[in-house]
Amino acid sequence: MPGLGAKLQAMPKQIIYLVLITVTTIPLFFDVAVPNEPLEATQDYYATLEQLPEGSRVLMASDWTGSTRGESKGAFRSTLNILIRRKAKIAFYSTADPQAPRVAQDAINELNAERRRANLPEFKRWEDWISLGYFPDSEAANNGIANDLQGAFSGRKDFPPGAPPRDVFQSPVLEGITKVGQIPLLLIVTASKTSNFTVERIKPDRKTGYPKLLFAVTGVMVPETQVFYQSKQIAGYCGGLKGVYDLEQLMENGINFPSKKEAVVKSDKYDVVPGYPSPSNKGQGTRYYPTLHFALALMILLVIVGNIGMALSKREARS
Amino acid sequence: MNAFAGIHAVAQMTVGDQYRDTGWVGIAVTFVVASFILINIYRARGGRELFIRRIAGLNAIDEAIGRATEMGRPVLMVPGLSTTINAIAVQAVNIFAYVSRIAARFANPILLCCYNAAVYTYAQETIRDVYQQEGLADRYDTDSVRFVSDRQFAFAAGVSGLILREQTAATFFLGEFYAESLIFAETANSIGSIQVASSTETTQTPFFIAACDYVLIGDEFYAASAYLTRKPILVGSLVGQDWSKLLILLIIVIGSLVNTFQIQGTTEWERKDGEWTKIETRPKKISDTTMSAIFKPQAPEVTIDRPKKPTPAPTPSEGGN
Amino acid sequence: MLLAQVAVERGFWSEAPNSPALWTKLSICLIIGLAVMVGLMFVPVRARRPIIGMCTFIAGLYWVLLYVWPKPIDRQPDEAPLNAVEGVAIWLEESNKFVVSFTQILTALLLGLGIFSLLTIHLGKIRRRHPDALFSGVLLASMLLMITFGYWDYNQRQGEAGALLDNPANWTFVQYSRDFLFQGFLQEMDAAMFSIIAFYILSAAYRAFRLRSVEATILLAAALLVLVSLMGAVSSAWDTQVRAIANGNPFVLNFQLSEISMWIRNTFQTSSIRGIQFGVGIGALAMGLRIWLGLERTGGQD
Amino acid sequence: MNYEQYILLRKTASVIATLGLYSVLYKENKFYRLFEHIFLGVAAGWTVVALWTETLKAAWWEKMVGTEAAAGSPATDGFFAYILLLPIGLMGYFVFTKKYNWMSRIPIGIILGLWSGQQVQIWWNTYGPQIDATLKPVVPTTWDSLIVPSTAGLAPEQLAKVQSQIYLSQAINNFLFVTTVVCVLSYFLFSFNAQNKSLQRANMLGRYLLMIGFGAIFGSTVMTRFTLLIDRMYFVWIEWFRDGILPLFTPR
Repeated sequence: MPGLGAKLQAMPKQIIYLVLITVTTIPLFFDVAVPNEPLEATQDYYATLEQLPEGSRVLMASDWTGSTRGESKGAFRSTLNILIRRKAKIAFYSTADPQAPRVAQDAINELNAERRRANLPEFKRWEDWISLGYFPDSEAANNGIANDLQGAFSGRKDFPPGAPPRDVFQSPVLEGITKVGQIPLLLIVTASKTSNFTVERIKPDRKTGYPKLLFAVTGVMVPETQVFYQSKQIAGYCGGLKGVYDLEQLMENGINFPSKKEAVVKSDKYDVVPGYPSPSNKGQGTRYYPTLHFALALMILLVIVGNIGMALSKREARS
Repeated sequence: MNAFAGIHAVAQMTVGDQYRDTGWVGIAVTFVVASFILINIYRARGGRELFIRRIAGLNAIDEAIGRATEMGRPVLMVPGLSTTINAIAVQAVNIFAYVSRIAARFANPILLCCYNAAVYTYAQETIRDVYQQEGLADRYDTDSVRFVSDRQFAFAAGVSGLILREQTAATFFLGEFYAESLIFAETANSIGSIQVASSTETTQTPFFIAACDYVLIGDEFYAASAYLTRKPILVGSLVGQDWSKLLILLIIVIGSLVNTFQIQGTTEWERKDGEWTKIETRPKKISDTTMSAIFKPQAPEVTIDRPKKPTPAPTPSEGGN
Repeated sequence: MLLAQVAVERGFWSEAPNSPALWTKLSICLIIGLAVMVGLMFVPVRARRPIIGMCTFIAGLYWVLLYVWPKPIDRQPDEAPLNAVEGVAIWLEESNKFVVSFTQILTALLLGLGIFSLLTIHLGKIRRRHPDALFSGVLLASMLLMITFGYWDYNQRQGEAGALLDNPANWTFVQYSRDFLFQGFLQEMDAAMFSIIAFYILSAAYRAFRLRSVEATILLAAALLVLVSLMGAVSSAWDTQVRAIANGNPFVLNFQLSEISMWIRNTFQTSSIRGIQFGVGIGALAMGLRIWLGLERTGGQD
Repeated sequence: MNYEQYILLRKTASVIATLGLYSVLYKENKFYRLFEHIFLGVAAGWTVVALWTETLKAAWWEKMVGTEAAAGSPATDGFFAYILLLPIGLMGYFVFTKKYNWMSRIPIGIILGLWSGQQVQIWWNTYGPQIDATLKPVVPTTWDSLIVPSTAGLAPEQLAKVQSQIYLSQAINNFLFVTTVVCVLSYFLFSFNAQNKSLQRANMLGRYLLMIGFGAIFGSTVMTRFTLLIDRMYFVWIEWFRDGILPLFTPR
């Protein structure tokens, strides 16, 4: 008959798993507002997007697939919503995974379906966005984009509405673009190291300058990305679920908006960055973040229990 | 004041862009490191005994195989998830060659699961060699080295399925591992099989540490083959690597001291495009130090006129534009 | 004119698409290649290692040269080289766009071996009436389906109406099947398998995170701190408290949970990762050198 | 069957597949085995598709034979020499032959050669900047304040002044940073007979500092892992069950 200590140290896995499932399920059915303070990195991310001149052309690497949709899709969707509001023209490409372009397009279609339902203008292929497809070997691809954007994207085609595919450089999105320096913003939504390759490769060019970099990364990548953010190599980043939640809150509340006094999110760094209150701001972040607390709490609890168990069985052994 | 005038002379030439200013330093260091490695390989070949410290994780390998033999259950090996064959995969397969050699002697079944066809080809070839050298070619089953999938999580599902069905007694995860590392480790743990693991992805090491019996951290992985086989070439190279690490160590220690003292006080000089220009006095920044001058080459802009290429005649296929 | 910029100048190595010249040169190359391959079948045993070594060395030499060979200064794309040195440098740079794809292509061409391995194993099981033969059958069937509808759908999207297929209204059973297999199974199972890690991470933490040794304790403490700081509710509560106590005193402000966890990350996490990476990098470089120069007696050969 | 119904059907399949894979958490069983094999099959199938559509077609075939001028897109020339990669690749397939299996080492050798050469090329570009970033000053440049004063509402030039200074607290952090790198690095010295106490201590310290780093990594990774599980649960319970299945049984 094992003592309590031993029991506490050897709870059957299946039970633990069941508890985890319940803990991550039940809170989903209630929407709880969690007090939260957007990280500075996320504020910079949002502000940079908001301060983007209307109608600018944007390069966006969509390097995520279904496996990390829990974090990446939320960031992708929110970022896209902001960019569409800024009337940005976006060229999507992927250097991480052959599936990524497909996944990104499906996500865009989903977004358009939502917009149709809300009878908002659609985010039109060829007019507003093009898909450059997948580029094997991230390092090489980023090298190409940095040194010779036209060469890197040459021969890529996309579809004008109802017409056969045409060269992407004839689309309103890339027309007349020859150097990466002509593009004000390069965004990466990634679940892998492609962001690191980009930072290493896209170097400032004395003549044309170079685009601001914004990363939306998974929680795993936060440590590495933080390094680039500190050294000011990137303008801001949206890290993990916390980042997504921050972003959604910023879309709702803005920064120092409507004024420094009444603002929900205050910052010395910015004057006033508007927010656009709307139910459509509530995305994966708002849905998942409360639940995350319970899961983390469960883990901490289990670790404590295990250690108590160890302590107890030590004592039992002594007596 | 302008300590780099001498080097700027290079800029008078039309070639050598990457050497300009202090650009040559990087190439120089690379060659120093390379020569450290080669010199020591040469020394070791000369029959000189070189010392390697004990690495716990590597002593575990023999123990693990021994255990598997006692239980008569297979040894499972995964050479990581490299997207094509590279030194990491080669290194892993080389260690596995050592493992399979022992396994072959004890007629112990092995399973080597590959994520990539090129790695699969290499492993297939290598392991067959091992069995042939041991004169046990008849014992070798080509299906024991297999390609599972090259989609990360399909691979994870397949391998953990194998672990559970084959009830492997010893499992080796060496190479590039990402998120799936924990799936393997926990599955293997759940059937009480000994695990020796190592990921060149630092971010995965903590999970192996949490779940595995023995973990090789960082470049203990690269030390492995030298440690196991004691081949002069490998041992020599390992010593060379140590020299190189010492070099980096010195650069860091000396460099940060130099920076510490150079950053005190104020300056009225600033480097712009590789030229020292006078500015109004300001407190020194880290970018004013010798070290940053060495590490951040910034060659001045020069224009060199070359004859233009003959422009290609428009071809019909281009519609003459 | 944009199109002119895209156009490549034609040398010995390139020909207009579908031109007889192209096909002739192409087939000649193929024949030569195959001839060499057949020729290699008859080389004596002792010549084999040198041949392999030579291939490896030349392949590596390209990148090393690209690195060390003096690059021309301030050269515009339309300028011709001044001297031989520049000529080589430019040749190296211009061949780069071909060489970068070699690894990719060769790896892809080898994939057949992987598929072959799958087929032999599972067909074998079926032939041997292995208890899992049924599952092997399932595997092969789903593979076949995915290939069929994958390519079918791909081809239809290449055509005139490709873009129309973005709208499900225009879908036929081809798109539905592709979508069902790709989205319904592949993508979702990817996500499912990835999310299983959460369970394992929990049980691993529960089993392993004991205050046994100094090391374990340190690891646990750091992990818990970061974990707690991720719980927005907790950390923001804590931080507001700290700010209340601090009322502006910058020293006290450092004790905000977010500050502490950032401090741990920036001071210890970044630095220890870096320390490891230096070692790993040199390890890779050394390994690379040994392979490149044929010093690495790979695998079984002793 | 309209699109919405199809989506529900698809989601149902996905949910069953998810449960199938999860069932391994209880124990290995036929249900898991079934979906494991479906997964492997579909994945392999997709690989074969992507092999052509994503890699060989664009990176090899179209470069080799060129592309005709299509509506508005210029023709590109064909670089026929690409075909030489085919025989090289074919050599890999000799691996199963008893006599010629050595030839499979040629394509492998070439890939490895390319990789090795690149190591030499990128080594400094990767680690040089990291070394540079490690050379942190470890003595403060000012003693006005021991820690970084709050920058709230400072004029730009004052802000710049504050940021250009190194305060005691920063100096200490820098010192810790450098020490960590040095100790960790010295921990990975294999060929030195660590008789002298100081080196042993450095190693020990290195190992402890490593553990702090690993702990932090563990913490920040956990968020992602749990989020992905939550996403799954949301998919099963909300997207499929609450919004998909329940409405079928609730009278409109």
